Amino acid sequence: MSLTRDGIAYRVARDLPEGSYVNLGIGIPTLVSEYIPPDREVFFHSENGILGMGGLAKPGEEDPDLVNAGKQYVTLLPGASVFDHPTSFAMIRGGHVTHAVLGALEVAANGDMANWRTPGEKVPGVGGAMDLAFGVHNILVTMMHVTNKGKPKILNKCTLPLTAPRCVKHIYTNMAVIEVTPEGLVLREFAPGMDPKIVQSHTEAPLRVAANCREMDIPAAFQVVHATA
Amino acid sequence: MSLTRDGIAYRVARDLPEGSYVNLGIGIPTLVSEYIPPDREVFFHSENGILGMGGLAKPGEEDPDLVNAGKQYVTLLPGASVFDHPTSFAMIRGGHVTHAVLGALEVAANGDMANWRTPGEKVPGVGGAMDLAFGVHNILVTMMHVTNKGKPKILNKCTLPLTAPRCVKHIYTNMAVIEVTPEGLVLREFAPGMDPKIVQSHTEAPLRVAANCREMDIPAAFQVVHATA
Amino acid sequence: MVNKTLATCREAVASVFDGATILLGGFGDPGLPGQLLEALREQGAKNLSIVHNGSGGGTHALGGLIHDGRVRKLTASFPSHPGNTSFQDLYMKGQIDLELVPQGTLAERIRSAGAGLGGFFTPTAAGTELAAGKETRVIDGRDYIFEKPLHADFAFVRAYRGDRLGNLNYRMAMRNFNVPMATAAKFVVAEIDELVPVGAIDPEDVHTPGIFVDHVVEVVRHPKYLEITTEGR
Amino acid sequence: MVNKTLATCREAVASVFDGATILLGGFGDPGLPGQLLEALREQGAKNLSIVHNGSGGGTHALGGLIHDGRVRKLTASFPSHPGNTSFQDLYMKGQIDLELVPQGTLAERIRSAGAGLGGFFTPTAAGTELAAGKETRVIDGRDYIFEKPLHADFAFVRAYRGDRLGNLNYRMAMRNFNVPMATAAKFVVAEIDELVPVGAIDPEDVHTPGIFVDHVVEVVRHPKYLEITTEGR
Repeated sequence: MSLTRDGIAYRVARDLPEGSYVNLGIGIPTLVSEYIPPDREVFFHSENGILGMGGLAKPGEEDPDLVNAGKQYVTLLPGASVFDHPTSFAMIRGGHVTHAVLGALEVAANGDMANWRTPGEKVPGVGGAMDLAFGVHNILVTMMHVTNKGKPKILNKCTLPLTAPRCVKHIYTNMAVIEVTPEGLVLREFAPGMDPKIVQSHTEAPLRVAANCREMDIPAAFQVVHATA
Repeated sequence: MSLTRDGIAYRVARDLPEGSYVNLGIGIPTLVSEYIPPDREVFFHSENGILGMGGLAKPGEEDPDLVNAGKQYVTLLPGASVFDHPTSFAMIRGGHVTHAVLGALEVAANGDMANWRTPGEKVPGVGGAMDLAFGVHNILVTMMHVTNKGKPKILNKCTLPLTAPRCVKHIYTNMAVIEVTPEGLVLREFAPGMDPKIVQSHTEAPLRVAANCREMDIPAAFQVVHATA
Repeated sequence: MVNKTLATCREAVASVFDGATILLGGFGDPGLPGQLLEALREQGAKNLSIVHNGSGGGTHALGGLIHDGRVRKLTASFPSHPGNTSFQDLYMKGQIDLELVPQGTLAERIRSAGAGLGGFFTPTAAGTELAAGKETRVIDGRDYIFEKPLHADFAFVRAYRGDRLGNLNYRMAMRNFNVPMATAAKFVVAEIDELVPVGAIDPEDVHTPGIFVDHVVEVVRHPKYLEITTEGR
Repeated sequence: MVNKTLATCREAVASVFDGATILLGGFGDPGLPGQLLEALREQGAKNLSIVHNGSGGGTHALGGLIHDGRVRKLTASFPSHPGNTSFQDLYMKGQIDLELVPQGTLAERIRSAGAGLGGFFTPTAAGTELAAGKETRVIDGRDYIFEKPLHADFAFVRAYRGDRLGNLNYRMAMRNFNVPMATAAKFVVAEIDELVPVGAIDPEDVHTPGIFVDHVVEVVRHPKYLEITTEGR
C-alpha cells in the first residue's frame, strides 16, 4: 500500500503546528489546507500578497481581485490581511513564514532541493520557489517517492539545477516520512503495509531508520495499492 | 531694507510650482506653507509619514496621532495620505519629493550645504536632513544672509561638516535670491532698497549678477530696516 | 488645479517610444492594467522591454503584445505559462530575450529603484544557476548575492479607486507588483475602476500616494479580464 | 486557538534581558509605546541598546529609562532633543554610546533586517562625516555607501487597534517606525488602544499582519502621552 496524493497532504497537515504561517506550493501542497484539523489555527500565506487565505471560492462567488499564487480564485478567513509583493516576500525571505510545503523533482541526502527546472521544459520559470527555499526555515517537501518511470527522487546528489542548497527539513511521500538531519536522512514513518527495506529500495540515498520508526497512522481512504511496491 | 523671516518664506512660496511635492524644514521653511497662493495646489510632505499636510491644528482640535516632523500637531488636507517611514523616505531618496525648503548654517559657491552640526552643540542630530539633501532634486535654502555677528554664510567653501555636497539649487535670504549654477552663484533678485554691491559685500563667495537681476517684488509688510545694511 | 486624469487609455500610452522599458503591474488578473495594454498594442511602439511577473497567455493584453512581436525582452519570474504561448514560440526561436528573476528579488529590485537605493544583497538564489555572474558576499556568515535596482521609463498599473491627484486604492490582492512599480518609473499611469473626488479615499486607505503617479484613467472593467485563468505560479 | 493577547505590559516586557537590543517605535508621541516603556523601566533590565528616532525628553518613557542609567547605547537620527536631557548629560560624561544614523537610513536598515536582506547601498551621507569608515561604491555614476540590516532582540510598537492574532491597524501618523520595527525583532510586542475581535479589522486595513507580532497588550491611553511636545526633528 502507499498513500494517495491527498494522503500525503493529510499526513503533512497533521504536522503543521497551531499558529504556524504556511505557504503552499502548487500540486499536492495545495491539498494540505483541506486537512488541517478543525480545532487548529494555521495561517496560509500566498506570495501575491495574502495571509489568512481560506479555501477556493465557490463557482459564482469568485472575487475578481482575489486569486492565490496559482491564479485560482480564493477566499479569506476572518483575520486575513492583504499587502504588496515587497511585504509578501519580506515575510518569506525574512523568515516570518514558518513553513513552506513544496513539491520537488529531487531532494538530496543533505537537504538540497531541485524543483524549478523541469527536464525538457521549453521556458524556465522560477516564481517564488527560490525565495521560499532560501527564506523559510521549515521546508517540507511533498512528492511521489519515485518518478513515473520508477526512479528514485531522493538522491545522494541532485542532478537538476538546485532551487536552494540544504533547505529541506522533512520529506513526505506516498511511501514515507523522512527527516533531513545533519547526519543524513532518517526514516520516521512508512506507509501502511510497507517496511523500511521497501522504502530504502526506492530511495537512492541511504536512510537511517529512526529508533521509533513506525507505520503511518492514516485513514484507509488515503491508501492505495502501490504499483511499484 | 531687508526681508523679515516671513518675507523670505513668502518669496520662496511664490517659486513653488503648481503640483510640486514639498518638504519643509523647521524654522523659516515652516512658514512657507502660509504663503502659497490660494489658487495653487502644492503638496506638503512630512518625514514621519504624511503627504498633503495642512496647517497647524487649532488649540483643542489636535489629533494626538497626527504630528509633523517638528512634533507639532497638524491637520490634513483632502487628498492627503499617511504611510510608514520606509515609504516616506522612499519618496525623499527616490526623488519623488520635488522640493525641499531647508534652513542652512552655510552654503558654498558650488552648492555644498552645512546644516546638521551646529558649532558648540552638545549632542549631534541629523534627522532627515541628509536624506533630503541627497534625495530631493530642488533644494531651496532659506536663511538670514549673515550670522548674528554679521559674518557671511554664503562662502567659498563650507567650514562646518557637510550635510551633502553640491545639493543646493537656490538660496533665499533676507537680502537676495541667489541661484547656484555650474559656473557659480548668480544673483537673481535683491531686497527692496538694496543693490547687487551691498549683497556682494555680505557674501564671501563671488556673485555674478544675472542680466535680468531685479529688485524683489514683495509687500511692504515683509520688509524691515536691515540692521547691518 | 492639479488634474492627473486622462480620458482614454490611448492618451495614456501615447508617449511610449520604441525601445522603452515598461513595468507592468498585476499578478494574474488582479491588478493587471489590461486596457492600457490593449491601447499600447494599438499604439505601435516596438522593441519594448517589459517587466512583469509572467509572460501572459492567449492573444490579448501582454500575450497579444508579445504575439505581435513588439517585445524584445521580458524580465519575469514565471514566464513558463502552461500550454503553448506566443512567448514560448518566440523564445524557442531566439526572437525574445528573457531575464529570469526570482519573484521576491524582482519585487525588491523594483522597490529599490523607487526608493532611490543603489541595490541590495539577498540570500535568494545564492549558489544556484540564477546567481551565475553575480557578485556574492558573505554577511554575518550567510551567502548573499548583489542585486541592482530596476528602473523603467514607464509603469502601467491597475488600481480600484483613484482621484485627480493620483492617489490610488487597491482592492484585495490587487496591490502585488503595482505598489512598488508605481514608484520606479519616470512616467506612471494607473488604470482605475472608479475616479472618485479628492478626499473620498481616506488618508489611511491610500496605498499609492499621488506623488508617485502621473496619470489616472478610469475604465469600464471588461469581462474578458475577469475570466478564470489557469496560469501557474 | 491562537491568542497573542497579554493582560499587562509587565508580562509583555518580562523576558527582556540585560544587554538586549530593543527597537522602539514611534515618532514624537504618535506610535510611541509609552506604557510598555514604563513597564520596562520597572522591570529592571540594564545595559540596553535602544533603537529609536530620538532620545526622549523629560523623565518618563525613554527619557526615564535613560535617566535611570539603563541604556548603554542609543541608535538614533535625532538624539539632540532641545534643552537639557538625561541623554545629553550621560553623553557628555561618556556614559552612553551614540550611533547617529540618518533617519531614512535608519528606517531602511530596520526594514532590511525584517525583509531578510543583507544590506543595501544608499546615496544618503556619501562623502560626509557620517560615511566615515563605511564601504563606498559608485553605481551608475553616483556615490553610494553600504548599510547593514539592523536586527534586534525585541521590538516594542504602538498601534491603534489589534486582534488576538496580532494584526495591527494604525491611525494617522502612527505607522512611522512601527511598521518596519515590527518585522525586525525576534520578539515583537504591540501596545494597542483597543483589542478587537478577529475580523473586525478589514483585511485591507491591516498595516502590520499578525505574522510579525508575538503579543498585543491593550492599554488605556494615558493623558501624559498626549502632551504637546516641543521636540525638534
